[in-house]
Amino acid sequence: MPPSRAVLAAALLIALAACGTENTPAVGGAGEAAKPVTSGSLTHAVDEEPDCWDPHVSAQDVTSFLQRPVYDSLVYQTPDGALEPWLATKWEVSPDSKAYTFTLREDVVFHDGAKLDAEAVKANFDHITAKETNSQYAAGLLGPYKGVSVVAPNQVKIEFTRPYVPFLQAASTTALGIASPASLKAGSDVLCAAGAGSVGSGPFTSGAYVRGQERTYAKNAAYNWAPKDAGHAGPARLDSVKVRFISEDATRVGALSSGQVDTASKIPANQLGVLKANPELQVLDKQVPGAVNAFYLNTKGALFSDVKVRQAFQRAIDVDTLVKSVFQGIYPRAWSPLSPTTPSSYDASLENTWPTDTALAGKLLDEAGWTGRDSEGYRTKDGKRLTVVAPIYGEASTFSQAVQGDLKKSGIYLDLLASTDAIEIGGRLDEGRYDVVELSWARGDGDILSHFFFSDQTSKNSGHNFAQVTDPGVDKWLTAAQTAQEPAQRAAEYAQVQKWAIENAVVVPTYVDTQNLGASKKVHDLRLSISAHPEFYAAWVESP
Amino acid sequence: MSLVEAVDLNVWFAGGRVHAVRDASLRLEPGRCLALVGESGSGKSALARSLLGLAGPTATVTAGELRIAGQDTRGFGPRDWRKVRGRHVGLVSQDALVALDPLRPIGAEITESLLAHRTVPRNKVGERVVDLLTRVGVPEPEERARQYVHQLSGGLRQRALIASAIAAEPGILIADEPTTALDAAVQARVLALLDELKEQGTGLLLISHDLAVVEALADEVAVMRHGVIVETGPTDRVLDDPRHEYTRELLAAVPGTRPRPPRGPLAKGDPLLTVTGVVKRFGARTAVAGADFTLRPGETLGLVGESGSGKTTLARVVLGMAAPDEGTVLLDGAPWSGVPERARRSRRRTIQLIPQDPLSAVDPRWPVSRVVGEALAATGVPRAERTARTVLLLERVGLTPDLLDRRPAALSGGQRQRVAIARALAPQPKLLVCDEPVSALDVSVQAQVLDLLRRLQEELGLATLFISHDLAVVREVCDRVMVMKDGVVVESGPVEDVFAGPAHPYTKALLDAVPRRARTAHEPAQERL
Amino acid sequence: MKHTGTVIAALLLGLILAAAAFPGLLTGGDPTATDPLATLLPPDAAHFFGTDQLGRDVFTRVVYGARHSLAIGAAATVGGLLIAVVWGLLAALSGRFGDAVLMRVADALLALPGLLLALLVVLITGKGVIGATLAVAVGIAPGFARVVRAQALVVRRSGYVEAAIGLGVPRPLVTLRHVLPNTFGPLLVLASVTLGISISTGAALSYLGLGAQPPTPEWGAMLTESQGFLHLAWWAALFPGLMLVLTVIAVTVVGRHAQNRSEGRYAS
Amino acid sequence: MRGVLARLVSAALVVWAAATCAFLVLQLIPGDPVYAIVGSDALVSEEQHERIREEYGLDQPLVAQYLNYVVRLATFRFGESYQLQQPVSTVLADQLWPTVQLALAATVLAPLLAVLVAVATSGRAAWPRRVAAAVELVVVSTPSFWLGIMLLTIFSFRLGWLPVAETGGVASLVLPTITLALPIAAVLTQVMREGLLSALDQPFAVTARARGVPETAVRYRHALRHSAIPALTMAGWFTGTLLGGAVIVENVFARPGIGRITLQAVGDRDLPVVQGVVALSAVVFVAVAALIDVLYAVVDPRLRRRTGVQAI
Repeated sequence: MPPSRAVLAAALLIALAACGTENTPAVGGAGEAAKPVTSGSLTHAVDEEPDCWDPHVSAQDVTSFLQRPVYDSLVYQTPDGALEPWLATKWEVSPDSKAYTFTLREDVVFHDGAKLDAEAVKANFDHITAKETNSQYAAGLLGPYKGVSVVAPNQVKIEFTRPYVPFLQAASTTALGIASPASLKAGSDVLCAAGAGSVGSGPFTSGAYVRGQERTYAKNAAYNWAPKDAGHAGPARLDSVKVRFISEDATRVGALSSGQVDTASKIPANQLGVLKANPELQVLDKQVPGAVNAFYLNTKGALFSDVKVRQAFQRAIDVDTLVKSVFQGIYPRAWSPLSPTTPSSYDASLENTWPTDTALAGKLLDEAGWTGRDSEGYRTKDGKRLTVVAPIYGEASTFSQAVQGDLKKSGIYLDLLASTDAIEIGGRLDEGRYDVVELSWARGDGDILSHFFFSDQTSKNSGHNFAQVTDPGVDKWLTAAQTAQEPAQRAAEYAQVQKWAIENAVVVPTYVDTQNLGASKKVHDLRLSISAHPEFYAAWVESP
Repeated sequence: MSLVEAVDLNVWFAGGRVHAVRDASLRLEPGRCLALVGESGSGKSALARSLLGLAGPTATVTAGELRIAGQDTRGFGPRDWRKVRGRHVGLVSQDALVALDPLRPIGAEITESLLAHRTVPRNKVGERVVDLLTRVGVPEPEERARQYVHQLSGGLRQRALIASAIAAEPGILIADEPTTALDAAVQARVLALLDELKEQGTGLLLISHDLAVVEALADEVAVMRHGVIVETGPTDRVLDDPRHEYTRELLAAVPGTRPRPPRGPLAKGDPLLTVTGVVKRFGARTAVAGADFTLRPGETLGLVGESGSGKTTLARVVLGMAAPDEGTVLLDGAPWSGVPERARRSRRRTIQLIPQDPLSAVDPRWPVSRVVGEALAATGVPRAERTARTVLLLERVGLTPDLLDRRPAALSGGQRQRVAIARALAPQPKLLVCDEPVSALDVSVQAQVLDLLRRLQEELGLATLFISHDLAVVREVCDRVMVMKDGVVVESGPVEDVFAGPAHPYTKALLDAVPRRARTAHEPAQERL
Repeated sequence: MKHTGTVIAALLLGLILAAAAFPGLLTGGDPTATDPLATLLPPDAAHFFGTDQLGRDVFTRVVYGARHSLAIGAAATVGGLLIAVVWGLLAALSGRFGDAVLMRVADALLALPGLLLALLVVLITGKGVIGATLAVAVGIAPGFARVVRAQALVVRRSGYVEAAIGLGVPRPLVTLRHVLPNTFGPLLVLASVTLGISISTGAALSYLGLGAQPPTPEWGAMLTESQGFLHLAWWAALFPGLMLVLTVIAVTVVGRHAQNRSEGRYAS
Repeated sequence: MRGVLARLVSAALVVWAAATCAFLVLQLIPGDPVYAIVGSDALVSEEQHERIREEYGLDQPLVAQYLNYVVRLATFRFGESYQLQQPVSTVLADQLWPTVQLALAATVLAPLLAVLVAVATSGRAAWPRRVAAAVELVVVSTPSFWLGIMLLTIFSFRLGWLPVAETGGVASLVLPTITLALPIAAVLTQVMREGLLSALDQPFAVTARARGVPETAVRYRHALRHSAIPALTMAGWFTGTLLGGAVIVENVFARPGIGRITLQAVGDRDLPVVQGVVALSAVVFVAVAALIDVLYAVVDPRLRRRTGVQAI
């Protein structure tokens, strides 16, 4: 599975900022009578497996999640989204938002015995930005990166060429996690291979790894630098963690039901009922902040350059019914390209402003000249079928197929070109040979909007502007939001962008991605991080 | 006491739909040999197998009386029969190469016989195997016992098979075509061994289609046809004075037993075919090592030798199907070898082949009319005339026009061979090459086809190269004969001279191996000539 | 009756062929029509085989699936056969060198598992029905090519070909008249037996996501989709697979019958 | 000695030819392989594309790439996986064991089943044969992916007897092994039974019966060994089915292994891995062919070179 899955599959990135009013889901919270056990092991099942395990290289969400126990970051972000010190005890932001100076803890020891200092942090940033690293994501997170310098043995400064407010959140991600400087010299083979090659300062050390099967972690007994709100202090409670790779949904759920694993992520919505009915299991869910699952319409393509056709597509889909059916009423329907849980940026005024209206859609299509019908009932114009080409990396999801079925009723053929072949999909996206792209992208900051709508963020140019928006107004709003440090001001700018995107029908938001975690009731104090992945640090398992 | 006493024995197959043996009665005494004679399908093997309880899983056997070694076997179960087999009745079948398990050393096969009835204590088995092999005349028995069937020569194999059959000292030995697969010379020695066993008191039930073998071994003969024993009696009486019509037919059909027809003076004139110093090699092996001969119009040349002697290779060179490595072939005075196929094509009609196996010689998808039609077309007969010409050709080879639309699979072996002959005649050749033309056919059919060939030869004045391993047949149809051994022509000359006074030891050995009756039968014919 | 099994198989095959040719006769539904309100319903009177995760009628999809699954198998068999005939005849009729080269290539390809070979082809063609069909065709071609060559050599050395040459019939004519038809006949029989395997392999490629793509109602692809909710809706996995098995059985039984007939086992 | 050498040379030729085919096939793939390396993720610049092209030698002329490939092949290096950024040999070595486990288990199970069923149904009575033949037909006609899915549904999801996913234990090997072995066993049974029945019809079986040897002994002592010969002929097919079957079975049961990595590599166009798998399976095929030749000689003395001398 190439890293690009992260782009087109519903990819989740560690997000910055708070999740608003959402409660932090956790299994067996403090109210329980059971007393934590400081031993034992936990087995977790995930649906995918990193291709390369170096978080500095990989763009896969799963890499970030599975390397989190091994690598600590400078900044910690609580499940509620607040930022707090971790490897850095404090930081200073220059008034122009162009320079960040971190002061480091002095008691941190990497798994290989090396001590954390400013040189070590510099080595990490140098590694991320080195050309040989071929970083597919971490370097991109650094945005307008200028350089890193050691200010003092325990102080390090990172500078940018222009104001870059989103950096602090980026610094909390595993992608910018701090590895032992010695381990970085081992070369990409070793770093990508996990196992002994992954050396960080986290609460767990990297254990054995069998590709396609499982990876293990062992407790780091020396760990004593957990962030304040980690829910626990000192060494991790679990002696070991084992992660198993089970890509088949049914099998993963089966493994959980039969007790082969203690916890499992990515529980498909249609299986939640089964799990909830099981008295030995519990389910946690959490709405993911950032860009919701949405169709981005290629405004430079032959079909969707016509705003009427875009609006027809936007109104033809019965989003409410489909989301309710496919996700069993668990995922909320989306009205804006941003998730409601994205802090200080969601524009709630968009809700219910563009309800499904197939009659209107039909009228718009008629006006655009799509008046004919072919033998299968699809609309045609000049004998050509109304085909909407949708490249999909990986497999077409049930939801995509449901949309496909729904659009057929309006005479629109949604051609789902599903492939794991990056050559084909990558080429298509770069060359603009598509009509829509469906994806979600989690980030706890409204800045995610610039990835999708800023004019220079084209696919060919490292961005995700699949709608190919080139609007000076949008660019202006987004730049203003990146520079402003005042949340309310940023929110106002982002609201403009959201409104513009919906009104011009460059995007059709569908549902708010929701992470579902199934767990045995024997598992306690396992909580979902800001990015909705389980944090193993504080968790413990009742001994049988 | 008789070893076998069967009265009104019946064998049915396929749930009673096929009545293979009807009311057969026979008796076998110790030290005597009873021969069952008949063509394939006459029921002789079914009858013999039923004496072992091995008529087959679909067979039903009933008998008024069936006593073997004194035991009434009616109502025997598998376990009872097992005690009879090997211990009281031994079986020697046709080809030891397949009748002995090819994956086991012959010693193991003989041991199996010994252990099946525990006639010998286990620790003496090895010794006994060597004894048995010695007794049947296998040299170096200890070493042979460790060898596999494929490592033994045909004669030794058959001896080993006999050794395994007599290992548990059965009083009765059923020999089912015991020498058919063997070359003539080896055949005689195996017959001698069987004769010796008979002398020692074994009762021998011989099954054979070869009357010469029967005469050499049997004391009594039973002739079978369609499951019925039509005639029984002492061997000499039955063979010399057959009483049943069918017996007479059978005897008349045996090649070589018939009078040699009068032949004209040896042909004169320019040679049709001249073969000079022909050598043909396949890799390191030399198949033909220098053959020289000529063939004149109307002349029949016999080419004799055992399999692998190079006969067929020489025939292919003559036919222009294989190029000689050395030497030349002239056809009608013009070079036939060493010229491009294009130059040969128009002349090919001059020389035609009559193959051994007529089934593979005709396209299985084509009806007779097309098979012959292709030959006519190839020699330029206009389409309109082809059907009429085909009918004429079929009549000439003794076939009726109603066969025109039949495909090869729907013809009998004899009919197929006649079609092949008709095809060969279609281009009006001057020379026929007959490669074992009758050896794939039943005895009675053999005679008819040979008659046909001889008649055609006379009517059309064809020159013939006649290849055969059967001396009797050669003697019957040829003017001159060439004997080949290991690719070398060891002797050649007029048939009478060669047969009367063979010069080469190999020719002598070949002639000696021909059973007595076949030889003696010719005496009167010679006189009549 | 002697061939009861064959008769049943032939009837079944007829029914499947009818479904492939005129699916509308057996079902009035649309195989790709979704119904968000009727997902994963168990079999009942309205939906004989239940519905899938998108509320599509499994029975309708199974009926329409016959067309796609049979088409891939049949087209692949014919394609493989054509490749093999050209390949095998070229080898048998070209000289020693050409024969050696062509057969070594076949050997090399035979050294790879058929499925791997098919995967390689899909790499080039890209996934989809056409890619999968070609892949299956190429997968069976080397084996067939060997059979064609062997058969052609047997025919070429047979008595009737020699007889034709002995009559002075030009070689190209002999090839056309005798070698080609007598090589092709047994191959057709082999093909009828291989058809079942081709259908099965085509479905396997679709199952692996390389053949027919959703929402195409192809049996293998339907199985892939159904695997995500196996324990919720057994019917979505059972019926497409069952039809696939029945089809392969029917094709195999009828094919074997043809083979036996052509080998004359029923002659007497 | 010369025989061994010739064998090695021809084996190397087959591997080389297969690898060359794979190389040529992969050249025919349309599109820029750099995308396969970096993925379609756009966080990689044009300039980086060029550097990657250089790094993987994709900027060199085709002939140079091919020679490079052959040299690497000869030294058992297959280059670096585009996706996993690890040497292909390491990737394959890591994945080999689970597949070998599965293949070995199936290799033991299939012939065992085949022998048992074939012997049990080659008796006089026709009905066990009919029943077995019908079962075999059904099994052979059942695609292994569906067989696997059904076994999984019944034994893991419904009955809960066996684990639904790979656990590393023996229990998780049961269903995959059955899925892989059953179709092979069915075909082998057919072949062996046919072999047995034809061997039992051979004259040597009649001879053995005529010695008074019991029917079962005829079957075990004589016929079984003969039926092994046609079964051995199936070995090439057998190997191919094992490897091809591994692709399917590993995917159905979510097991790690060569089959899984192969499908993934094909889907991702991870060409070095595909080439590695092709070379690996060619080597396996050649090795199996050599092993089978040895087995032939063990079973059938007629095929033993040294003993082929005629002794008169």
